Amino acid sequence: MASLQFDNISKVFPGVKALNGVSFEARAGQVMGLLGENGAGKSTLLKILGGQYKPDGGRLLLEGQERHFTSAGDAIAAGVAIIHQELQYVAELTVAENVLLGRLPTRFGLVDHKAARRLVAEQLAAIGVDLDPAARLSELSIAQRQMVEICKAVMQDAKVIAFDEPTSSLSHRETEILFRLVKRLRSEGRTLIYISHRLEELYELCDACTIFRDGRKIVTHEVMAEVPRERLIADMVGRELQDIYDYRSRRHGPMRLEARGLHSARLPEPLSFAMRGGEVLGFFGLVGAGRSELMRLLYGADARRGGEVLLDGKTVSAAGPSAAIAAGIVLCPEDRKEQGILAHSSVAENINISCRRHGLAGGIFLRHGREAQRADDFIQKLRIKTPSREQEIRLLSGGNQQKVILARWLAEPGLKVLILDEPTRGIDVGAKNEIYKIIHDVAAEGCCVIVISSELPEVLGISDRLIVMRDGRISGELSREQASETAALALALPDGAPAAPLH
Amino acid sequence: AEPVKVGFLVKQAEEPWFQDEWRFAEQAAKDKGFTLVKIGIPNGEKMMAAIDNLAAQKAVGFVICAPDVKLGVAVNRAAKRHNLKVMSVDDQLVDGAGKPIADIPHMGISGYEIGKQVGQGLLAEMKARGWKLDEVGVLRVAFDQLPTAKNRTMGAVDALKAAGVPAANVVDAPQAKTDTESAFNAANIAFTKNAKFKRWVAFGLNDEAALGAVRAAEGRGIKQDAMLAIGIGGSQTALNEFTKPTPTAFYGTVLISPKRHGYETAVAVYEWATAGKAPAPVTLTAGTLMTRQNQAELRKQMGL
Amino acid sequence: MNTTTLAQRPAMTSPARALLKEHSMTLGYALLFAVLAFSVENFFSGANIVGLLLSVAQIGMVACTMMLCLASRDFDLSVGSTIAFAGVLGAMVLERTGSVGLAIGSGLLAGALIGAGNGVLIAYLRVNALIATLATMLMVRGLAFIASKGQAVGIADEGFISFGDTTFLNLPLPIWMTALCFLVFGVLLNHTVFGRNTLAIGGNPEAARLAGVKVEQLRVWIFLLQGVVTALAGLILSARITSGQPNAATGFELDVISACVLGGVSLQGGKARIFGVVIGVLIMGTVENVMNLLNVDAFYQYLVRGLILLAAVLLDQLKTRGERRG
Amino acid sequence: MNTTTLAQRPAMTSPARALLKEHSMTLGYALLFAVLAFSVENFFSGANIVGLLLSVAQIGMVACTMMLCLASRDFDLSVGSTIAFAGVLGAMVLERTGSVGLAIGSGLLAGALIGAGNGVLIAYLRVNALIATLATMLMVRGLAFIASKGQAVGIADEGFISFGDTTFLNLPLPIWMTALCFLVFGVLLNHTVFGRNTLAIGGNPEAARLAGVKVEQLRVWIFLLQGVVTALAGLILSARITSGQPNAATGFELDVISACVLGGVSLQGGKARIFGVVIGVLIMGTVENVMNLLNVDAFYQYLVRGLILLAAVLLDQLKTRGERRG
Ligand SMILES: Nc1ncnc2c1ncn2[C@@H]1O[C@H](COP(=O)(O)OP(=O)(O)OP(=O)(O)O)[C@@H](O)[C@H]1O
Ligand SMILES: Nc1ncnc2c1ncn2[C@@H]1O[C@H](COP(=O)(O)OP(=O)(O)OP(=O)(O)O)[C@@H](O)[C@H]1O
Ligand SMILES: O[C@@H]1[C@@H](O)[C@@H](O)CO[C@H]1O
Ligand SMILES: [Mg+2]
Ligand SMILES: [Mg+2]
Repeated sequence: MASLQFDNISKVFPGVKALNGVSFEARAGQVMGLLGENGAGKSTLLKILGGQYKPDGGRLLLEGQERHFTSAGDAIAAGVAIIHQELQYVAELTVAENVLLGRLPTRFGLVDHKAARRLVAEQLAAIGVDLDPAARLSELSIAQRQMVEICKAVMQDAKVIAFDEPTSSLSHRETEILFRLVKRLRSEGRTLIYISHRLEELYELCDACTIFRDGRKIVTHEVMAEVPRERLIADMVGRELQDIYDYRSRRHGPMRLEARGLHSARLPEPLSFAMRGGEVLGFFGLVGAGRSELMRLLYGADARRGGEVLLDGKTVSAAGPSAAIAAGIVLCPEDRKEQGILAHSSVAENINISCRRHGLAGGIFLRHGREAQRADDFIQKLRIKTPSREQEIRLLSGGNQQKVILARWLAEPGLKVLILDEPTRGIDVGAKNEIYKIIHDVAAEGCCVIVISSELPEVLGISDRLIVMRDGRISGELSREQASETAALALALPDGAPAAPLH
Repeated sequence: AEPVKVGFLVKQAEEPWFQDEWRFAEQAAKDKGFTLVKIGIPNGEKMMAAIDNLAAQKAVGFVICAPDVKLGVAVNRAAKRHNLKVMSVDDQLVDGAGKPIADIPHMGISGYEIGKQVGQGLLAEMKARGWKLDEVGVLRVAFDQLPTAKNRTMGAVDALKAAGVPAANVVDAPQAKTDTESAFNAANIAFTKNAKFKRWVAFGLNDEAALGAVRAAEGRGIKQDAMLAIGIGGSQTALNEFTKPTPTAFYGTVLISPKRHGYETAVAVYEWATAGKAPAPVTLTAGTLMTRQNQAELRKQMGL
Repeated sequence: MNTTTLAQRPAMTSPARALLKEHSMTLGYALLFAVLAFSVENFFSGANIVGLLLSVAQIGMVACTMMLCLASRDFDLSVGSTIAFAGVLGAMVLERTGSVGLAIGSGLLAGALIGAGNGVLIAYLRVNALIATLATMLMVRGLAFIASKGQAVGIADEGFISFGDTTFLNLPLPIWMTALCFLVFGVLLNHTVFGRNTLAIGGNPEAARLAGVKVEQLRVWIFLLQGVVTALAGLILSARITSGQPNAATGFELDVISACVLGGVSLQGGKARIFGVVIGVLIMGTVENVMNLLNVDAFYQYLVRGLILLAAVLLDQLKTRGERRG
Repeated sequence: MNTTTLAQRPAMTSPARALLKEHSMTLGYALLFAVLAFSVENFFSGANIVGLLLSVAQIGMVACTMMLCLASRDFDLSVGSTIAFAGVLGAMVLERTGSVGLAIGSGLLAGALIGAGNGVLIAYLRVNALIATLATMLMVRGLAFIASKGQAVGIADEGFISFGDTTFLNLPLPIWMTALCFLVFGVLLNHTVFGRNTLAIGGNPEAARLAGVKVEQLRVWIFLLQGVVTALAGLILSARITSGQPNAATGFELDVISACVLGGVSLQGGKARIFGVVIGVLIMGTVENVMNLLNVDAFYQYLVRGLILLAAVLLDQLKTRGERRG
């Protein structure tokens, strides 16, 4: 019997039919993959499973029994654990407290901190993560926070565990840990749901998969391994996609951007690199390798200890992002929620926030018509799924939020350097393909494009040149010809670690 | 015909004194057959709004105790603009230079004079107890942010000094707010600083201030035989002290008559507006020292 | 792939409904006004409406900038003190020099300095806004007392006083000034980069910074503006009451903030509507006005004011019900 | 395979440094205290210290629950009114019935109701906390005036009065009560599920909800507790001043909130340390005490208080410098 069954589930938000009569089932001891483009309704389904939303129609059955959750607490009590796409942690509490939130052990009515730490330490060790249970979440990197979230779900000892894009902020090492964990949970006979936009992952982990498009279930493939990749993509995107990286070789212009000896408290040594106009430069490394740090220094987002940035031979002021933007350098940050979106502002506002300064009426007043037009253009061009340009951005699916941020920078008229920090995190294949096209288009206009990515095939696929970082240092540089997974990993992994491709 | 409306604006509607004034003004309205409009005006802005409001209600005039006496010019201008008769009560309005405004009739007290009465009351009782003036600490619970508070307490200080209390014996205890707890805390510190005095007299801008000093003294073992405090106002706070089974250091309070102030001013404005009978330019009422002994009788006399 | 036609819209988000929702507060106020006009004697008379508007002139002016301040996720408790100080200073300069221009200039300058001080403390030195402005509130009040020796400073200059009671088209100058403030700050909020960036830094300061907003600078400007407008309100008040009062406008900050919040400005930042603020300010003034017209007892006024505040936000709340999940 | 070491921590969070940083405020206060003890006459005397502690007894008690309230990202302006109302009610019940138990019981019950009312408005009806508690502040103050007809209600019962001035080991009862409150709420915050969940809902309400924390219920409890403790403070105050005064404790709310914020409680929720609050409360009391000991002019006291507030947070700020990016 199916341990988890969705029967004709529907969910409507103002202006959006997020789920439209979705039915499928998952068995115990099975990993069911969910795929679908951004905004297809995957997360919404999980939120219904987790008791966060009430469906507008349809039934949810656990082990054949119909369930009506009115709160997240109900779902937890029924043995359902969800790892949400947007991490849900309390920054000021410790790892142990976050993991056991809502279920802290007590002794004589008082919290037994020791027992809590012990329990969590055991679980972390069992998963294979080295983290101090007494550390506050605010002190951890995003990847570490993600691991805490995973640990939290696992510790609920649930029968059904659902992962919503858990690897989007993990790199190889944690991804490996996660995979081992998922496989172990499957062997323990739990029912697992796994959402990801990375097809390799789905092939490695999932037994079956269900594909969504526009809030409808398109198909369930009972045996994942038998489905060809092209078929998955076609089901998902609704069209054929050949080479998703869409690489086109270009003639590179003269030297354009030069970073000389950029230095900060968090970097062990000053860093330099240079690139030509029209070049796409990839940055690869493990989590914490210092790629984001370097780009933030270049952008003026963090205080520099030393060094300078030259663009077309002229020094760029280090006064802050506004100065960088004025010079034509823009950065798409890695942490969308904290650094990217203006959550309660509209899609249009999020797109226009920076570029609007160019087209002011009388140098003072906004041109609302023009701004609206620009927003609509980008919504169409990037296929941003939103009921209107006036929708609050926080109500968009994760991937669509990312596209809006991208639109913000593509709208910059004087764009010279485009820095993208994990630009395809959480983005569907179709949209990835579109973003790659944009990257190449931007480069073709003579701009410099820097792409930080922890997805090795991606950086390899789109870059003209690759810089690899390790522990805050530039450990090597590979031309497109030299660049291979093995070569890149050899430079990225600590000395002595096996440099074998992961998948 | 529409009933005649007379306004009665007071600076501190929550204060019992003004509640009493309003009560007696109501009485006058009933007796004479006009309508009384009562509005609290805690600051200059609200005062202007209230005068506008009275005009909108077609009142014929108003009695006012302004939040600051220097608001006189503003009151006068607003009244003239709206063609309203105005009379001040309690605190006399002055112009920018500090001169009383002649064309606003006034009935009330002088804060400074009331303060002097406090001082004289203290002197009399000290004499009766045979205290040596130069051995007694004088505690002035101060709230100098409020001009009338300063006038009152300085009146008391001046009376004491004139009778021979050394200026060095006067100890200021600035309170942060005008409630009892603030007075308590301020007095407490003053006692700490001046442990050399074994006997104390205390006063402040109102009964609450004096009470705070008394409670603080008790907390440090300075009891009724070594402490004398006189408040101002004759409020329930004072009466509560008088009805305690044993006398406390709260010796008395200078009572002023809310009855006369409330009743007579309301009638005066009414008659001025309806019969053209202008009130006397200035009527000053005196305060009376009320103590445990004479309180019942005095209150009866005043119709409280 | 094609752009998706998003499922037909449910009835409740039709444009008409949205408009209704957007302006429910305005409609609510209009209704209240109509009811009062019919039921409360003297309410709907020219003199009373002018009085009502005058009574909220100061709050209205300062609410304009407080709106920006709250929208940027800040907070300003020092406005009451600034009103007092600007009034006292203006009156003193006028007394010494006899020059209206100098008096106004020095008052505005003082306001600008106080505001900029707040801004620097909060934006650059990263002091908590509550504490920073509480500190300035105390210090500025202290300065007002010290400068005036605790006494009101009288104003005799007719030119200065006329500032407070000259009328134009039957409305006194302060009302025009307030209307002008609403207009200017409405345009500033909705039609300039300054306003949009203010909302942005309130919504997510880090994201705004990375999007090129000069967050620190902007915050200083917001406080500076607030200081200037507040000082202007203080000067107008001193003209109206023909004296600079060192203890004027105590508790004023709470009134202004309440008016803003009533008007839908979020204390969490990022949300503000000038129209809402106008309504918030009017509600505050109307309640007070009507209670005085109806001769409501002073003690019961507290009760009524509390109830009305609650009723207003509860009504406003009803319409957003269902949007969020419980 | 082996366990992975996820990014090493930067050096600046070594345990010793962390401890120092954690207690920098305490150390700062200890230093200040020592300096004052040597330099200010009468400061370091038993009588003065008792006086100082007494002067912050009420603030201290209420700061305990305000800490919880702020930690859960709420706000309570109604505490001052509740103090007054509980005192008035207690005194009135005592006057009518002569029963100390009934007086205290009714005061506490009233506090609980007011608190629960706030909680329900905020948690269930989703009224903005500022407006909701501002409304209760007004209404409760109104009730205090109405019940007492604006007059102080005398207390003659020696048993009740002794509540305020009995001493135990040379310290008056109110000080012991405050200490007890700090103890109880310290334990509550750090060592109970209630306390941890409070921080969680302040730090990230959504995360707390998803973890199964009953957010609404918890918020109501926090306000209810606040009401009860505040009422207790009001009853103690009325015993100390032997009367229930309807206009007691105006502006009290701001003092309490300031003490908490000084003590490092974040207005954005999620952060609270009981130790910090103790220090915050002591700083407030000490500054006032010393200024009066030094005979600082009333007008200059405003200035000094503002400066000290600023100095305290700026000092505290220095240590967190560099922790944040940018
Ligand atoms: N609370 C909400 N209010 C309004 N619309 C919403 C809300 N939550 C989701 N939506 C909309 O519902 C649709 C489905 O969103 P959902 O988050 O489930 O997509 P997804 O498949 O998880 O996409 P992604 O891969 O980008 O995470 C989207 O169009 C989204 O904008
Ligand atoms: N907020 C922070 N506080 C302290 N240390 C930090 C912080 N952010 C990053 N670091 C540290 O700085 C170093 C560089 O991190 P950075 O984010 O630049 O790495 P990255 O290569 O971009 O990896 P990621 O995939 O995590 O973004 C790491 O050691 C990291 O732990
Ligand atoms: O404010 C006082 C009031 O308390 C009463 O004493 C009469 O005079 C007023 O000035
Ligand atoms: Mg999703
Ligand atoms: Mg990074």
